[in-house]
This record gives sequence, structure tokens and C-alpha cells, in this order.
Amino acid sequence: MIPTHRMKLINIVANAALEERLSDIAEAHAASGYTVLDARGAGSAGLQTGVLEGGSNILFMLIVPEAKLDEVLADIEKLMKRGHHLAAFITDTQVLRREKFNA
Amino acid sequence: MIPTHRMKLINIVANAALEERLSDIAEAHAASGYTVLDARGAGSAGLQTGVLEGGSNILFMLIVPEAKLDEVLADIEKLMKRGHHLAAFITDTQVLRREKFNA
Amino acid sequence: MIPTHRMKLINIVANAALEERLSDIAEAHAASGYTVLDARGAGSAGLQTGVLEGGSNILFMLIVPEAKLDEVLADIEKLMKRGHHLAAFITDTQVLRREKFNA
Amino acid sequence: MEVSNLLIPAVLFFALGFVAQGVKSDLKFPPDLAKALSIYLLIGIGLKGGIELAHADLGHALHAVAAALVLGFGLPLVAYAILLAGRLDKLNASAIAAHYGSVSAGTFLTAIAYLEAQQIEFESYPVIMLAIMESPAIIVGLLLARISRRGRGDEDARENHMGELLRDAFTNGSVILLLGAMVIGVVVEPESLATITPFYKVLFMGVLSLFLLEMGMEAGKRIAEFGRAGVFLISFGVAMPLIGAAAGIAVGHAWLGFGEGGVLLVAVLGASASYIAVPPAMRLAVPEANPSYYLTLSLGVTFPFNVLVGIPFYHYAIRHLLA
Amino acid sequence: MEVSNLLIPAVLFFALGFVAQGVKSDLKFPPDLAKALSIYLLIGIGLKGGIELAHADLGHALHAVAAALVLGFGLPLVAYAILLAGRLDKLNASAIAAHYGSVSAGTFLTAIAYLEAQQIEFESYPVIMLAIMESPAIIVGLLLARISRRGRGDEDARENHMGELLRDAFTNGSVILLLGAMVIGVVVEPESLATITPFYKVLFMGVLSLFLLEMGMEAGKRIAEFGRAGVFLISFGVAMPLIGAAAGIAVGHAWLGFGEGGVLLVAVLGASASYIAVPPAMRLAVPEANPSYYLTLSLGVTFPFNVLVGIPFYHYAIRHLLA
Amino acid sequence: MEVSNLLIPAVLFFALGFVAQGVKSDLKFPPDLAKALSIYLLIGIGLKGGIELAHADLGHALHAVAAALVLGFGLPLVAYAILLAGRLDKLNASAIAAHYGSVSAGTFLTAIAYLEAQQIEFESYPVIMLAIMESPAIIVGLLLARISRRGRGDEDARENHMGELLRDAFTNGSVILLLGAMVIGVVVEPESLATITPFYKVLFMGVLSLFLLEMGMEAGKRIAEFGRAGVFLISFGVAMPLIGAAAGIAVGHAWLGFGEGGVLLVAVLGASASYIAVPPAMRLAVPEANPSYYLTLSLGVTFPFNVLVGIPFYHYAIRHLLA
Ligand SMILES: Nc1ncnc2c1ncn2[C@@H]1O[C@H](COP(=O)(O)O)[C@@H](O)[C@H]1O
Ligand SMILES: Nc1ncnc2c1ncn2[C@@H]1O[C@H](COP(=O)(O)O)[C@@H](O)[C@H]1O
Ligand SMILES: Nc1ncnc2c1ncn2[C@@H]1O[C@H](COP(=O)(O)O)[C@@H](O)[C@H]1O
Ligand code: NA
Ligand code: NA
Ligand code: NA
Repeated sequence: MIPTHRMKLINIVANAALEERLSDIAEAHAASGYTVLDARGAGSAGLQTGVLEGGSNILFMLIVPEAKLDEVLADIEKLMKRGHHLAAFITDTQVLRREKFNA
Repeated sequence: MIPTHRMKLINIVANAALEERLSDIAEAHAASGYTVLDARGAGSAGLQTGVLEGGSNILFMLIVPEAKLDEVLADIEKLMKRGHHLAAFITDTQVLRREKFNA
Repeated sequence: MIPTHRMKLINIVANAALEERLSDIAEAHAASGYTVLDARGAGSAGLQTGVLEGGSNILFMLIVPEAKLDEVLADIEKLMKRGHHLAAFITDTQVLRREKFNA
Repeated sequence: MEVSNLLIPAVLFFALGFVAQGVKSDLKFPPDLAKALSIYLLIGIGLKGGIELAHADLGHALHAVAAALVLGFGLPLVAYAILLAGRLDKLNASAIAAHYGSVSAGTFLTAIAYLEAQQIEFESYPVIMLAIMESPAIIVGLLLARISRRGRGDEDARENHMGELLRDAFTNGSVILLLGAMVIGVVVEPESLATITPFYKVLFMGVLSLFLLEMGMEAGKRIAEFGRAGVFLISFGVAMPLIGAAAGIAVGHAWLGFGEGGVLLVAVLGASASYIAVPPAMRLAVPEANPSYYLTLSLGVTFPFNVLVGIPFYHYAIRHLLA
Repeated sequence: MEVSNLLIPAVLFFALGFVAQGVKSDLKFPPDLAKALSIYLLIGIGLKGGIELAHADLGHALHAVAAALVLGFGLPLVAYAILLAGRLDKLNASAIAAHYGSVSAGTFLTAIAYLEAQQIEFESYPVIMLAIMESPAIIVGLLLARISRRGRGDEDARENHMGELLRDAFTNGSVILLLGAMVIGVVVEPESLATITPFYKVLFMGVLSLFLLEMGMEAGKRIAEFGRAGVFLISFGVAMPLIGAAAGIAVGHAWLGFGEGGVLLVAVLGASASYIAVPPAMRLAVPEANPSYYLTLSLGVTFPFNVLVGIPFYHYAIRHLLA
Repeated sequence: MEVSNLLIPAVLFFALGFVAQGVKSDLKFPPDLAKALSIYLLIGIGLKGGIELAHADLGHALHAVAAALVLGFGLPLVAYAILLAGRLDKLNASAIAAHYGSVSAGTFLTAIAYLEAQQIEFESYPVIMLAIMESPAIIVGLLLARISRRGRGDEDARENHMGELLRDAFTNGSVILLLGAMVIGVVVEPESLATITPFYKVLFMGVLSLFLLEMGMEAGKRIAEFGRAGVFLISFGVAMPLIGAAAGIAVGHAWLGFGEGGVLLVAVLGASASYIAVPPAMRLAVPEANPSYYLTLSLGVTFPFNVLVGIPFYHYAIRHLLA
């Protein structure tokens, strides 16, 4: 049986302009990496058609060991406190090769 | 510790032509918003290379409070009953800021 | 109440060149289908801006019945053993219409 | 007819894409490129049609429109009958039929490139017919599906509301681009149009070649789905264009009295099947049908057949007919 | 002024997109297409400006730059005052104000197409002013927001560090493209530039028409958000361009002494609101503001108003002023 | 050699992208744009090569092909030896070596723009060599990696099956586009080709400038990865092009007897490293290697070096050699 390891997948949907801020957060907490997908949608900030940069979303995915979850969420909370419009949701996940995600 | 709140993430992979129907469902149930990503793939409807509109998928993501899950799934079931080819799967998730997802 | 069925969602983030290998694995295990999204990111293989094919990621999503999980993971492990740079993580998910995912 | 007639960029780029797929090349096109190119091509044809419509004979134009409606409404019925005869279920038959009543702009433009390479004149009306023929086929498909569903009692207000049904057929993206650009081509003064022709006209054949390269790859990918479609449907994909071409030749020659070039274009309107405008329309209108069938037939069978074999063959037949 | 003046491709393609959205067409553009087209257009304007700057009179150029700075710093303050008078919160007012100090390249280019269609001459300096006017507006928006935040004590080092604040304003993507291309247009020898002009100049108006088609659709999508914005903001979106146009006409006529064409272009610089460069800048600089407000106003109200009504109206007013 | 020689659009747009990244501009390109542009450019070069091949001297052409094979098979071996001498592990060495045996079309085209700006004639054969040189380097990389793996006992059928290994090298996307377009350029009659040249030829240098703008940004992003690569690899990225250029000059001058222009192009074939065709090939063929190394070297070090410094320097050296 292939061993898998419990970790946390942090998902953030926000405007594309926030990509650099989010990857900085990933680095600040020494995450093994991050994944970004282009997205569109709608929410409190209105319609995001993905056509203009000011109306384009990204889905930012960050896998971290549970120990790191809270410190990362604290930084995301800071962004939201500052007023940034974003949706953040965390999912339990099982990764292959724990060491890849430096835990 | 940053408080998170249990909600349901509904994922739907369907042809791009269904995007409007799906966002209508999100609105009909007063979801706080929705997220759409372009996708390709394969399934019972055959190969979806994403090159032609008739063969392009989207991944439609909708986060709802557990209380709303069933009514939304009922509408998706309707689409499938009508014959639409789509894959729907629901994941537990923990959101930041419960109020953002109007619950 | 709409019935849902427990399955496993296998997520793989890898270079776009691996797409064919991954869809072959899905076929080999008679999965009902697969979903692919274009992505970028960063990891042990360095920065993947998504601009050049050599630096473009995909997010490959594969839903399988729990019974099939291990055999699929074994094939992914093989890819990693061979040296391929990829991140693989599995999430519990509830699907609509069990039969669609041939279980 | 010399081989050199077939060695035109449009055909060769399509073949290149088809071969690239055949040899399992890792050649990849950004998925959105084809969508952007087809938007450009539809606008380009629309403008061309509008400019010509501006100084066209109204009488002839109306005849062309009427002929387009006859083909657009008639061919799907023929296709439907054949498919039912082949024991295909009614809903899949309805969806496939709609594709064959509509047209493939890529095939049509390849035929134009084929004619221009041989300096063969052709009438401008077929361009107008192209714009007309998208909608009727969609409507027929919708109606056939409605009838097929009768008594199944799982009617759905939204899908079957007649008003929305017609709206969808006329507000189809391709229709909007073709007709919209056609109107612009009619109303804008020549010197003002001249500012955009370098983009839409001078580049046109080059952009088409790039589009056909990608379509060749798409067609190639569909071959893997032939098994799923089965022998009957695959042969339908070759037989139906022949029937459509015959109908087109009859209409273009006997009714519209076009010359060699014009008749070939009408033949191609009849012979080709839509793979851009109709599939998304059928996704919504006939969700029960399996997209793998109609995409494989229109894109994987009929399209390559027309581009590589059909066009020169129809041309050959027309030559003999007119001689 | 005959109607035919408005029947130019730029305006008609915008209208087509707007209508397509209105009739709920399923017409879709690949999201990245507009981004690619706007990159092309900004480089194209920049090159044009640079080539003209190369043999421009330095004195006049400096005056134009000064005038651009006055408009860029002044108009946002006017907008801000009006918005506060309308009881809008300070942070949303700051973000919206920045959009109106900046410019819309799409509107500006439509005005150029409008002038060229009527063979009306125009000075080249407004192109330089366009490149200048992005940054000041962003800076004013940042400063206004900073002041509004005073004493709220939730200051944040990163967002508010003056250095980075200025850097963001000057390294804005659109600014880099406009100024960078302008420099290239100045330093490259004519015969060497000639190798790229077929791409950046000959195709320009055609590419613009395609861009405006997509922008028409985007503008149409925004109408659904009018309710959210409310009557006051929507009317601001119509009133502010009139104020901006008046300021532009005053500056272009009284200060810069431009002719009919040049004055119209300055009027459009004043009247138009940015929907490409400024929104992402405000996302970072004034995150508390609601993007739905400023996108709906600049893209859904002011842009269509200027393209369909404003340009001919400003032109009409200028004609009377000069007569 | 005056500075103005370097002030050509190709170089300046690349520099602009590089600078934009340097000043941390928020300028973003749609990821798929570069992919679309490189497809266009490869087809454009291929057609150019084919048209010239059509009336080329077969004897010379064969010599050029032979020379391309020698460089393509030889240079990776040199690179591999140097990398092992620098204590790099064999698998990373194999993957990197393959990149330097192959070529960068972007660099090659910049050299052509550089020559055209100075009205320097050049032979057409190097274009053919460009198309030839992709595959051999990939094959050498594959073979070197195979040898390195010996006895590690984790052989894998699929990766190492000789047939598929060769297939991948010859069906590489870039190879298919270059050779396919070349064949089309050979077989299509001139008047028929004329229908697509406005697109593939007239726009070429303009499209190239846009592509180089984005590549400049990509190169700039790689600088952040220099630390990871380390001093030895970074210096290899500067030293290897010098060796490759020397080999290219020797081959172009002594063997092929080209003039100043032709020799410079062969020098650039030797000096440049692939960042489009080879990286995906190595991803599959040498998965153990770290892509961050070979992408950073070819795109972040060697590419900017060749475009900004190498080309004029090689030209300078060739001038002295021929004098
Ligand atoms: N309930 C939801 N389900 C899925 N995505 C959402 C939801 N609410 C917001 N989003 C996404 O998050 C983005 C930012 O949300 P907001 O801050 O509400 O504007 C939106 O543009 C959507 O793409
Ligand atoms: N087992 C699966 N895993 C992941 N995605 C799937 C799976 N089955 C279907 N899909 C996705 O759902 C889309 C619609 O599925 P279908 O209705 O089977 O055609 C397909 O095109 C795939 O992208
Ligand atoms: N901690 C992480 N969270 C999210 N995505 C990751 C993470 N680590 C790696 N990835 C993704 O997986 C890809 C391959 O990872 P690697 O094998 O480390 O290069 C990267 O390019 C990222 O897109
Ligand atoms: Na037809
Ligand atoms: Na303004
Ligand atoms: Na080389």
C-alpha cells in the first residue's frame, strides 16, 4: 500500500493582482511551492469575467503541513483585514511523499 | 488561532455552454458567489480537448453552507436528469470568515 | 435528500509534458474520465511561469472509487521514482451518481 | 485536374496538423488560439459578404437566401431519416442531423482558396448563404429533439420554451459575428472600411492556414473515438457529404444558375457539417445526445473527407455536369 | 454632422459587442484575447507617439506634458469632491477618482478613428499626453486613500510605503508599454522601424475593431451591476466625462492652442476613464474599495457613453467654440 | 561598429521586457500568447527556408545539412564533458548538454534582424540548418542519460525504448512545424504561396518583436533562480556560447565558405541554446534532471547574453577573421 500523509490544502480565490503577495506568503513560510490557476467568477467584489486584469481571478493553491496552517492563515487574515476581496477555504488532503512538502 | 467554518465545496465539470445555467443556480440559491476555471478532459461525452467550444469543459466551484447543499444538488440533479453530461463532486472545506459565504 | 457516494479525488500537479502519461494511467485503470487544467507555480523543479512549454504545469484531476486508489497511486509512484517532478495529493469527495464513475 | 491544384496552403496545413497527430507529435496549440482565429475568420467572411452584398442584385440575393433556407431546413431532415433507418436513437439522430444542415466555414474557405489558386471565378452569394445556413439547422435539430421527447414526460420548461429556443438559434455566437460583420460591411463607407481591410482581408488566407493546421490536429485526435461511434455512423460521415454536395450542386446549378465556382461553393455548403456553431447549441438543446458522436462525425470524418477528397471530387463532377 | 461620421468600424464593432450581450448571445471571447490585443494596442500607440516625438518641437512637447500632469492630478480631485458630496465613503471615492484622472486608450483610439474617417487633422502631442496621464491619477488615488485611512490605525507598512507607492505608479504595466515603446520609436532609425510597422501600424485599426468588439461585450455584462452601483454613481459616470471633456477642451484650446482635431483628443483624454491600467493598481492600493463600483462606472457607463455619444458631442461643441 | 547597430527593435523589445521585470513592473502577458507567437515564428522560418530551398544548390544544401549534424551531435558532447569536469551529476549534465546542441530560434532571428538592419547579405542555408539541429541534440541528450543510468537498475521500458526515443526526437513539436512548413514552402507554387505571405512574411519582424518582449520578461524572471544554479553553471551559460560560436564560425567559414552574414548565423546556431523545443523533451527523457537548471541557463543566461552581447561580439570577431 502506498503511504500518504495528512496535510492541509489552502485555496484562495482572489484578483490576479494579488498573485505576488500570495507567493510571497508561501515563501515567507518556506512552503515547498505553490500552484496558481487562472479563474473567473463573481462575489462581493462583483463580476470577474477574466477579460480585464482588474476583473480577473486566480485560484492560488498552497499545501502545508498542519503545523504551519495557522501562521499562513494569519497572513491571509491580514490581507482580508486590509480590505482585499478574497475567498479562502482549507481542505484536508493526503500527499504522496511527505518530504516533498518539507514536513 | 484563526477560526474557520465548515462548509461544502460543490465542484462541477461540464461543457462550457453550461456556465450560464450553473451561475443561475448559484444565484437562485443566493450563494455569495462562484468560481469558474477553464478545463479539458475526457468522459462519457468523449474527449474534450478545450479547442472547440463544443469540446471545452469548465470546472465550476461553489461553496455553500451545509444547510443549502441539498437544494443546490437537487438543481444539479435536474440538469443531469435532463441528459446533460457532467461530473459533480462535493468536498468538505473550512472557510475563513463565515459571513462572506452568507451563513 | 440527494444521495452522494464516497470516492477519492487524486490531484496531480506536473509539467504539461506529462499530460499524456497521466491520461494513459487513467485509461489503464478504466477510470470513467479525467480533468485537466492549465496551471503555473513553483516547486523543487523551480519556477513554472506557464509561458514556455518546458515551464508550464497542469493540474490533473482523477476521481476513482476507493478500491482503485492504491493501484493508481502505485503508477504515480512509478513516475516519481523515475525522477519526474510532480506534486500528488488525494482528497475525499462525495460524487453524484456513483455509476458515472464506474463503481 | 492536376495534383498541383491540391497543393495549396489551406489543404497542406490541414494535412500537416493531421499528420502531426498521426505520428503522435507533442505539438500543442494553446486551446484558445483556435477560438480566437475562428472569431477572426467569421468576421472576415462577414465583412466580405457585406461588402459584396452592398452592390449585389437584390433579386439574386433573395433567391440565394431562399436556397440557403431550403438546404438548411431540408438536409437535416434527410440526415435524420437516414440515421433513424440506421437504427440510431432519435435524440442522437436529431443532434447529428443539425450539424449536417449547418456548414463548416473552414471547409467553405478551403474551397475558396482552392478556386482562387486556379483563378476560377465564383459568385459572391454563397458567402451570404453561409451566414444564413447556421440557424435553420439548429432550429430543425431542436424541433426534431422536441418531437422525439414527446410523451417521455420529462419535459423541461426552460429547454423547450419556443421563444428561447428560437432566440438561441439566432443569437448563436457565429451567427452574430457573421451577420453583424455583414451589416458593418454594408453600412460603412469604402474609405472607412479600408482602414481595417489590411487586417481582415490581406491576412485572411494566412490566418486560415494557421487555423486549419490546428483543425487538422483536432480532426486527428478524433480518430481515437471512431470505435465508439461505430461503422454505421462513420460511413454516414462520408455518405452524407456526398448527398449534401449533390443537393448543393442541384440548387446552385439548376436553381441559382451559378457558374463552376459558385456551384462548387454551394456544393460545399451542402456537403460540410458544422463543428463550431452547432455543437455548443446541441449541448443545450439536445443534452441527451452524446457529443462524442456529433463531434467525431463532423470534425473527425466529414471535415477531413471534404478538405482532402470532397472538394476536388465535387469540382470534377461539376465540370462534367457543366460540360 | 452627418450620421455617416458615426458609422465607422471602431464604433460599430463596439456596438456589435454591446448588442450581442444585450440579446444574450452565447458569443464567447477567450479571456486572454483582450489582454493580448491591449498589449498590442499600447505598444502601437507608444511607437506612434515616439516616432512623432522624434521630430516634435520640444517646447510644445513640454507644454503638452505639463498640461497632461495638470489634468492627471486635477481631475481626480474634482471627481473626489463630487463623490464625497454624493455621500460616497472616502475610500471608494479615492479609487473611483483615480480612474477618471487616468485615460481609456480604447476611447482615445476611437476618437482618432473618428477624426481620420472625416480627414480631420490632429496634433501628435495628445499621444504623448496619453502616456503621461496614467501615473499621476494612480498617485492621487493612493494619496487620497492614505489620507482617508488616517487614524484608522490599521496602517500597513507594505501598502503605504511611499517609495513602493510611487514605484507601482510608474512601473504599471500600461505605463511601461507606452513609455517603453515611445522610447523605441524615438531611438530606432526609420528604416529599421520600417521592419515592424506593417505589424504595429498597418494592422492597427483592424486590431482595434476586434478589441472594441470584445470591450462592447464587457461593457454589456456590466449593465447587470448597475443596480449595485446605484443612481448617484451611474449619473456620476455620465456627468464626470462631461466635466473632464470641458477641462480638456479648455486646456487643449486655450493653453495648448491645438486645432479642432487636437482639442477633441485632449477632450477625450479628460473625459475618458481607465479600465485597464488603473483597476489592478487600485486593487492593491485601495483594497477596501469595491471593484464592482469602479469597473462598472469606467467600463459599463463612461466608456459606452464616450464612444457612442460623447465623441461626436464634444466634437460638435468644439466646432461651435472655434467658429 | 556603431551603437546604432544594436538599436534594432528585436534587441530593444527584449531589453524592454528584461527591464520591466527588473523594475518589478506588474506587466503581465497571457501565458498562451508566447506559445502562439512561437508557433507562428517557427512556421514563418520554415516557409522561408522552404522557399529558398526550392531554388537552392543541392550540393551546398547537403553540405549545410552535414555541418548542422556535426554541430548538433558534437556540441552536446563538448558541453557534457565540461559539465562533468565541473562535477555536475551525469543526468543534469546530459539534459543541459542537449539544450546547447540545439538552437534558439529567437536568437537566430535576432541575428537576422541585426544583419538586415545593416544591409549585410547572408546565405539561406543556415535556415535549413536551424530546422535540422533540433533533433540530434535531443538524441544525444537521451543517449547520454541512458548511459548515465546504466547499472542503476531502475531502467524503465517506456523511457528507454530506442524506437520511441527516436520518434520523440523527430516528432518534437518544433521539428514538425519547421520541417512541415519547409516542405510546404518547397511544394506550393509561388502564386499560391503569395496568398499567405502577407501573414507569415510581412508581419514577421513585428511579431518577433512582441515575442522577444515577452521572452525578455521570462529571462528576467529567471534571474531569481541564479542562486539555485550556482556560480559554475552560470559561468557555463556564458562560456558555452563562446565555444559554440567559435565552432560555428569555424564550420561556417572554413567548411561551408559562407560570407560575413552566413558565418554569423552559423555562429549563432552554435552559440544559442534551446528553451522551447528541448526543455519539454528533457522533461520526459531525463526526468531526473532539474528543469530549473536547464531553463535558467538557456533562457536566463545564454539567451540574454547572445542577444545583448554575443551577436555583435561574434560579428566583430568574424569581421576581423575575414579581414
Ligand atoms: N460562494 C462561493 N463559491 C465559490 N467561489 C466564491 C464564492 N464566493 C466568492 N467566490 C470567489 O472568490 C472571489 C472573491 O470573492 P469576493 O471577495 O466575495 O469578491 C469571487 O470573485 C469568486 O470567484
Ligand atoms: N473519473 C473522473 N475524474 C475526473 N474527471 C472526470 C471523471 N469523469 C468525468 N470527468 C470530467 O467530467 C467531464 C464530463 O464527464 P462526462 O459526463 O462523463 O462526459 C469530463 O469531460 C471530464 O472532464
Ligand atoms: N506546497 C505546495 N503547494 C501547492 N503546490 C505545490 C506545492 N509544492 C509543489 N507544488 C506544485 O507542484 C509542481 C511540481 O512540484 P515540484 O515537483 O516540487 O517541482 C510545482 O510546480 C507546483 O505547481
Ligand atoms: Na451542410
Ligand atoms: Na480622464
Ligand atoms: Na547551440
